[in-house]
Amino acid sequence: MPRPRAGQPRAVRRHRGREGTPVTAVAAPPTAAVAPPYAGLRVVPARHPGRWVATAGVALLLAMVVSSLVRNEHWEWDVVATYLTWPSVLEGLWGTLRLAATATVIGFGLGTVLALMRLSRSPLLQSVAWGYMWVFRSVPLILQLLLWYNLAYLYPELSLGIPFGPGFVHVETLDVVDKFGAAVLGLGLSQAAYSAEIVRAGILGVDQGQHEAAASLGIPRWRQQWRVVLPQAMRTIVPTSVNEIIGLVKGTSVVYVLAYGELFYMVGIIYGRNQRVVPLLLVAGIWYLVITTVLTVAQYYLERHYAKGALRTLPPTPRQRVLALLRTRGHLTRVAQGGGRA
Amino acid sequence: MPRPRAGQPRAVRRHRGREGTPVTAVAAPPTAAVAPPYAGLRVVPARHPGRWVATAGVALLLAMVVSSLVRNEHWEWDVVATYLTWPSVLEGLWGTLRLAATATVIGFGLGTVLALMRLSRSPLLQSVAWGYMWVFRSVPLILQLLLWYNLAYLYPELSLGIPFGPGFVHVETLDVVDKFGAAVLGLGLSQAAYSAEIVRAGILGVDQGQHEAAASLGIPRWRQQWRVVLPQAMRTIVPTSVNEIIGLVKGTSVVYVLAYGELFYMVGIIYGRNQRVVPLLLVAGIWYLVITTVLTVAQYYLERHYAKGALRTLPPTPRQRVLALLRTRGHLTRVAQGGGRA
Amino acid sequence: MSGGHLRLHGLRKSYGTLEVLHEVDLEVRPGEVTVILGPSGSGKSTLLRLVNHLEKVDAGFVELDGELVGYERRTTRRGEVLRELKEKDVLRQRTRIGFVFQSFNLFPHLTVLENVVEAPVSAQGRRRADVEPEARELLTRVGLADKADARPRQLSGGQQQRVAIARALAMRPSVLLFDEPTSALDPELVGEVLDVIRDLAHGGTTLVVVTHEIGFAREVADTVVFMDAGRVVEQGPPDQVLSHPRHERTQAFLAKVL
Amino acid sequence: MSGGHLRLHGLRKSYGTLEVLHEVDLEVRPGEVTVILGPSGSGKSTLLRLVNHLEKVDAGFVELDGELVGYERRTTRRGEVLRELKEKDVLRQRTRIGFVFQSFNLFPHLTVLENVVEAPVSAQGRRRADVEPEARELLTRVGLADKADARPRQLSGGQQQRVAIARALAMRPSVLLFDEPTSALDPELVGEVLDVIRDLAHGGTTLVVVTHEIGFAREVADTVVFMDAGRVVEQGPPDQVLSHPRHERTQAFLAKVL
Amino acid sequence: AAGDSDLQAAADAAGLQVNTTPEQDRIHTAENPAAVKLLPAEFAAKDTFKVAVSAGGAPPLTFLADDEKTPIGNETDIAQLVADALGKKLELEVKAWADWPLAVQSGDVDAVITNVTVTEERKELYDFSSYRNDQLGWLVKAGGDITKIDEPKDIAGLTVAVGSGTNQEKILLAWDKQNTDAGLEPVKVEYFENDADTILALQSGRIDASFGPNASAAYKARVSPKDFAVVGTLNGGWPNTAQIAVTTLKGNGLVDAVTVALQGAFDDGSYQKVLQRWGLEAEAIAKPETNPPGLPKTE
Ligand SMILES: Nc1ncnc2c1ncn2[C@@H]1O[C@H](COP(=O)(O)OP(=O)(O)OP(=O)(O)O)[C@@H](O)[C@H]1O
Ligand SMILES: Nc1ncnc2c1ncn2[C@@H]1O[C@H](COP(=O)(O)OP(=O)(O)OP(=O)(O)O)[C@@H](O)[C@H]1O
Ligand SMILES: [Mg+2]
Ligand SMILES: [Mg+2]
Repeated sequence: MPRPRAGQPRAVRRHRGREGTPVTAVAAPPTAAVAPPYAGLRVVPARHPGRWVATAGVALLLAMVVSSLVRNEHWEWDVVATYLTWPSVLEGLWGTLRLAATATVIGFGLGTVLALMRLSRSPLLQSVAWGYMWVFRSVPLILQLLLWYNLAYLYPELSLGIPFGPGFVHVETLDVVDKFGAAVLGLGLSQAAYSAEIVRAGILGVDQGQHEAAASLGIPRWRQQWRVVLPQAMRTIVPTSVNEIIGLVKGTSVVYVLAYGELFYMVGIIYGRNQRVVPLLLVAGIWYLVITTVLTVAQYYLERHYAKGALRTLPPTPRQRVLALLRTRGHLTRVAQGGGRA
Repeated sequence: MPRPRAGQPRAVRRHRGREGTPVTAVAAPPTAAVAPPYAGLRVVPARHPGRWVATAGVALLLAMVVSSLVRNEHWEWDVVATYLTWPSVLEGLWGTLRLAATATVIGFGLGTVLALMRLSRSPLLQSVAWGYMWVFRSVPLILQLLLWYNLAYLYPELSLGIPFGPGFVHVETLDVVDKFGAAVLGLGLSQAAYSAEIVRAGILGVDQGQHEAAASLGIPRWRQQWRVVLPQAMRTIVPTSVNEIIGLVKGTSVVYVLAYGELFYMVGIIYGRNQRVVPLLLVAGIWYLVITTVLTVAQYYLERHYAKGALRTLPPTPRQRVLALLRTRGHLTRVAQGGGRA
Repeated sequence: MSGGHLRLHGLRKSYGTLEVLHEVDLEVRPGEVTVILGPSGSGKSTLLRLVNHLEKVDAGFVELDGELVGYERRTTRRGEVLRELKEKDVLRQRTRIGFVFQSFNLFPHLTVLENVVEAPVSAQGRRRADVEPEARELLTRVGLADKADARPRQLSGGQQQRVAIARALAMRPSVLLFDEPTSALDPELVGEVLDVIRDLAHGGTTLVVVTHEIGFAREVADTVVFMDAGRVVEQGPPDQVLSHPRHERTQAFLAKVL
Repeated sequence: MSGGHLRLHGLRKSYGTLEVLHEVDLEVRPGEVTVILGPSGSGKSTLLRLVNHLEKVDAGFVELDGELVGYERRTTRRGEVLRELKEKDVLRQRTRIGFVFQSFNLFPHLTVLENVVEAPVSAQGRRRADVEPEARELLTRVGLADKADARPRQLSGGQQQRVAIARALAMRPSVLLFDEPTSALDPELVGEVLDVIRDLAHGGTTLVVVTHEIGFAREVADTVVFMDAGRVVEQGPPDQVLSHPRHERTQAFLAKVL
Repeated sequence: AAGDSDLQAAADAAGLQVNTTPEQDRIHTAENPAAVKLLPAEFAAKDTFKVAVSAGGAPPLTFLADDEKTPIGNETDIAQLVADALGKKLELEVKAWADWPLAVQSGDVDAVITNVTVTEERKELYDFSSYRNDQLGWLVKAGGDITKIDEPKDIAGLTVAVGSGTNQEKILLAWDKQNTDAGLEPVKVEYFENDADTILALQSGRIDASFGPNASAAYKARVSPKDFAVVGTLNGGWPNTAQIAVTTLKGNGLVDAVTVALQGAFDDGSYQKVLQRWGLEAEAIAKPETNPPGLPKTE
């Protein structure tokens, strides 16, 4: 961005960039020869009267919602306040986070592997991945969780040995999978099936020319995926993954069937006791809102990171926008200048 | 594809195409001048001994799983068989399908609009869409369902009129939202928030040059999205959407809080009565498997449709592969031929 | 489709700290052919993108037939101002300016014919039935009649470039901006495509062509503009600029031509 | 990096019902420069893609230094056969064949330097510390030293093309396939890039160049191949093919050159 | 209804008269003018009496008949008696357990009759008319090591499932506290939402015992004697007595009418017949009460 040089008084004007960013620029003084008739006019942004009306409407609606939230006593905000930081709620929150984080890691780790398997040349790997996705996207999570947790019901004893032959090592099934283990297994394994599709979709979106270029350079296959394809696919993988992670955070609530102490379960126990259903669900909602917010912010920066290269010029960050706005607020005169010859 | 001309006996040989498709081709008889030393050799596909071992391993594992499924009496396959087509199970299935289909339509309809709003130039539309996604991705579905269904608890009467002023039309809330209505609203509205991210991710994946080309031709903005951007985005939108739809089909089970008769609820009622938990969950699982299968097949053809243009050459369909295999099975001699001059 | 009158006033454009264009002034009269020459990276493509308002200028203005591109003059209570146009109006202005990208940017999911037909139908509101025969005719002129139903990725480089040209022509714009329209063409086709372009010029369309074909410049151009490092170094009739360049930089550039 | 010996035997390729290449035979001796000329759509790019095994042939073989590309001869119990190579081995073969795409296909998310460094490091297993100075040196030779940290989309067309060339050169392949390596370059740069290519030729690398620059063909080529409609119509030393073409089609093509 | 013939047969074998068909042929009582007179105007005007029952319940208290629609069980039969006495048509509404509080508070239903125990905490929101003792039972796997659970020390070190927020939970925790105070091994408490999940956990050995309403425990033990056994019972109010009651919205005036209505059914013997029908004679109380003492508040 050109800056005014000292000693050369130049008019400063502002253009709004594509994304609404003010750009300060300096124009040379117009020479008599070509000075156009509109040199010297102020540049003002486009008018959108409809937008103002709509904004007012939205603001009004928002005010109504907020007022009804605050004024309607059925929300019982005092109860919400009491339970928001209730020890067992916090404990449940921790349970949720721990579960969601572990399941995310397992899900996306295994999911990426499955996606690459489905896109591989080997019919075997393809079919295994396909079969996995087919089964794990179909089986209700609750069935899976119950099965993992109650494996002992079906198979009281696990044995390692020759298939269909004698077993060598025998383990009591009950000792293998505990509550957290069953929950993580169930969530992680089914998440992997969904994540695999997300990763695969991202890879499909990458231009064929990129695969060809990588192949023509003789880059080994895993490295092609890792270094060339996946980073470009991330642009579409990130938003949908955050979707999935948010879904997973909330999805942990199905582990109530295992009586695992996550947020929703805790809240359920409390309202089961005191019948304050709505305020306690609000407590859960508020915590989910906090988690979603954190994830959304992370998503914003991740998306930005992976947009490098896909966009000619990156849009400014919110921080940059605010700074730019503050900077230009000082200049009251923004005058249009057709330039002369340099 | 060149075909043997009558009267000119030519050797037929087979190459495996990229995707493992046999391609039959005819080579001209080699002229003495350049006949390479390997002309006349049979072409055989690459050997992958590791693959055979792995395939055998997978097959064995599969056999073990199947055998354990069949032999372990705890699965109670007879009970499964009885309830698979039990009238109320079928009714529940229909409830699930109806709910999932309606919620999908609402979800993706609204979601696409939200995605376009977030990508629009208007800060208002952007913020509204962002706010919507933020809230609806955070609020637990069960809270939403309970609120919709029990709107009367919070607002015994709905009135249409001047905000903060007098109302004109008053409706008894209890009459407005029934069970199906509450379920569809809850599922559809929260699905919209997730779908919006999926659509947006798809659009992000489209090359910037495409947006520029459409803009430079002066194509109106909605038409740019509709005709140029979205069809290309579909390539990544389809797989993740099918993910979401499958999730939604299974997710309908949260409407148990409304005691709405969908598949999972019905199954729960039955095992609540007769205590056959595992076989009844299997019944649900089998139906979900059927739905997933149908969706997966639909996905395959949709993906193929949207791959047109993104790929230089489309891979053959499974049907084409089988046909090609049958066709070439007749030719026993596949001989390599370096060609001579034509 | 009579030619537009294009005037650029003091255009400046920077990317970060890199100033790509410094104060470019240029006038292209209706029906004239202006050829822009210059070394790689001198800002030729950027200049065309600014004319089309695909990129916002940092300073300066583009005027088409006396109308500002991207702004309008308005008298408000506080005196005369320049108001930025809404996107809708900018899009309307662009239908009068055709643009052939250096990288083609064809729509890969549409067939060749659909690529050509899309803009006239959706941006200019013409009837598909009217546009289609015209589009086929254009494709025939660039030698692609048999590829009407192929998709861009199934075409060779030269074929893609010709589709891009046909797509821009189908809009019947009053100003056409070509960014290296013959880079992927063989000499035979260069001749044919230049014929099409020449026809356009005679039809009165105003042309701005960025090219490295000195021969073309010599033959077709009314004005040759030589750019270097974001500045217009020299401009004038081809005879003068190409045969008797006054500026050192131009001389050096032309000396290297094979 | 001594030159590879490339032989093509009876290559055929069809897309659906469209036969793009009919029986192409060609021999390129080590260290020679072969220029392929031909009208747009005649199959030049397809031919290069087949050599690189990016596309499978329908019939025929490509031989590099006596080794089949994509196949190996094996003696089995049932006699000698040609076995298709595993992908891994094909990738290994490709590291000896450099390819510059007509559409560049740079990696947009990597910087210019990373684009150049990637393959030597990951495909040839060379150390990054060794490759980087070499890559910078190459970038300097194509005039892009100051763009090492830019990303491809921030470059002009000509700059992108030069990065693509540098990327292929960094592999030190024994055969280099260029698909219109100078299409986006101005005459000045064409000269410079051709110098680089000429240096390569003198260094012994075998070159196959698809181009529309007749001047370049005349100056640098050992053999000129003229293709039309999927066939090699004429081939020989430049003098013969360019100045005294025997085939009618060649004569017509060359007559149109500006 | 063929699919449930197993259940029917097992119940028959156990000597229980269980009818799981939608045609319930419920026990009726006559209209009670005294009760009708007590009805607040708002309710007097209506023809129906709308009662919520829980869908996730277990036999024999509330569950759904073979058509998976008609709610049946002891609680629905009690609801029938109350409706009859009030001279209204009974309308049953199946609700999820989590949903019933909102259903009462929003006025969607007039009453909830689904094994709701009177607690002091609930009394802040609802009125109660009691009709049954809260009898609790200890269900274990048949043929196991545990043969009796009568006092706190019997459960030391066991893993026990209990419904969250129930008064069973409170008792269990109190017993556990006694144990730990006495230096015994603590109990491992598992909360399950769903009766069926508990069953599975019991069968797979995840838990040693399930502590819940004796009615369903006894029913299970009688239906599948080779799987389950009840090894002890106690009153749900331990150390006091707790009662199960018809739940109505606090202060809407319905409670007195309901109590009088129940009294009528107690007097004419229809109440006892209902309990007999589901094998719950042991849980009968002497007379219904309005807002009897509830389980004390915790915390
Ligand atoms: N988005 C961007 N960010 C940073 N630099 C950019 C960007 N776009 C273009 N540039 C730089 O601006 C300069 C001019 O680019 P431009 O594309 O206008 O060149 P050109 O004259 O068209 O060159 P060519 O003949 O090679 O196409 C180049 O140095 C390029 O690297
Ligand atoms: N995937 C494909 N499907 C169908 N046709 C194809 C495909 N790829 C290429 N073709 C056709 O094959 C022919 C040869 O293409 P090729 O790219 O080899 O031409 P070329 O000689 O490189 O031309 P140019 O000089 O224009 O780059 C063209 O007619 C093209 O339309
Ligand atoms: Mg350019
Ligand atoms: Mg080509």
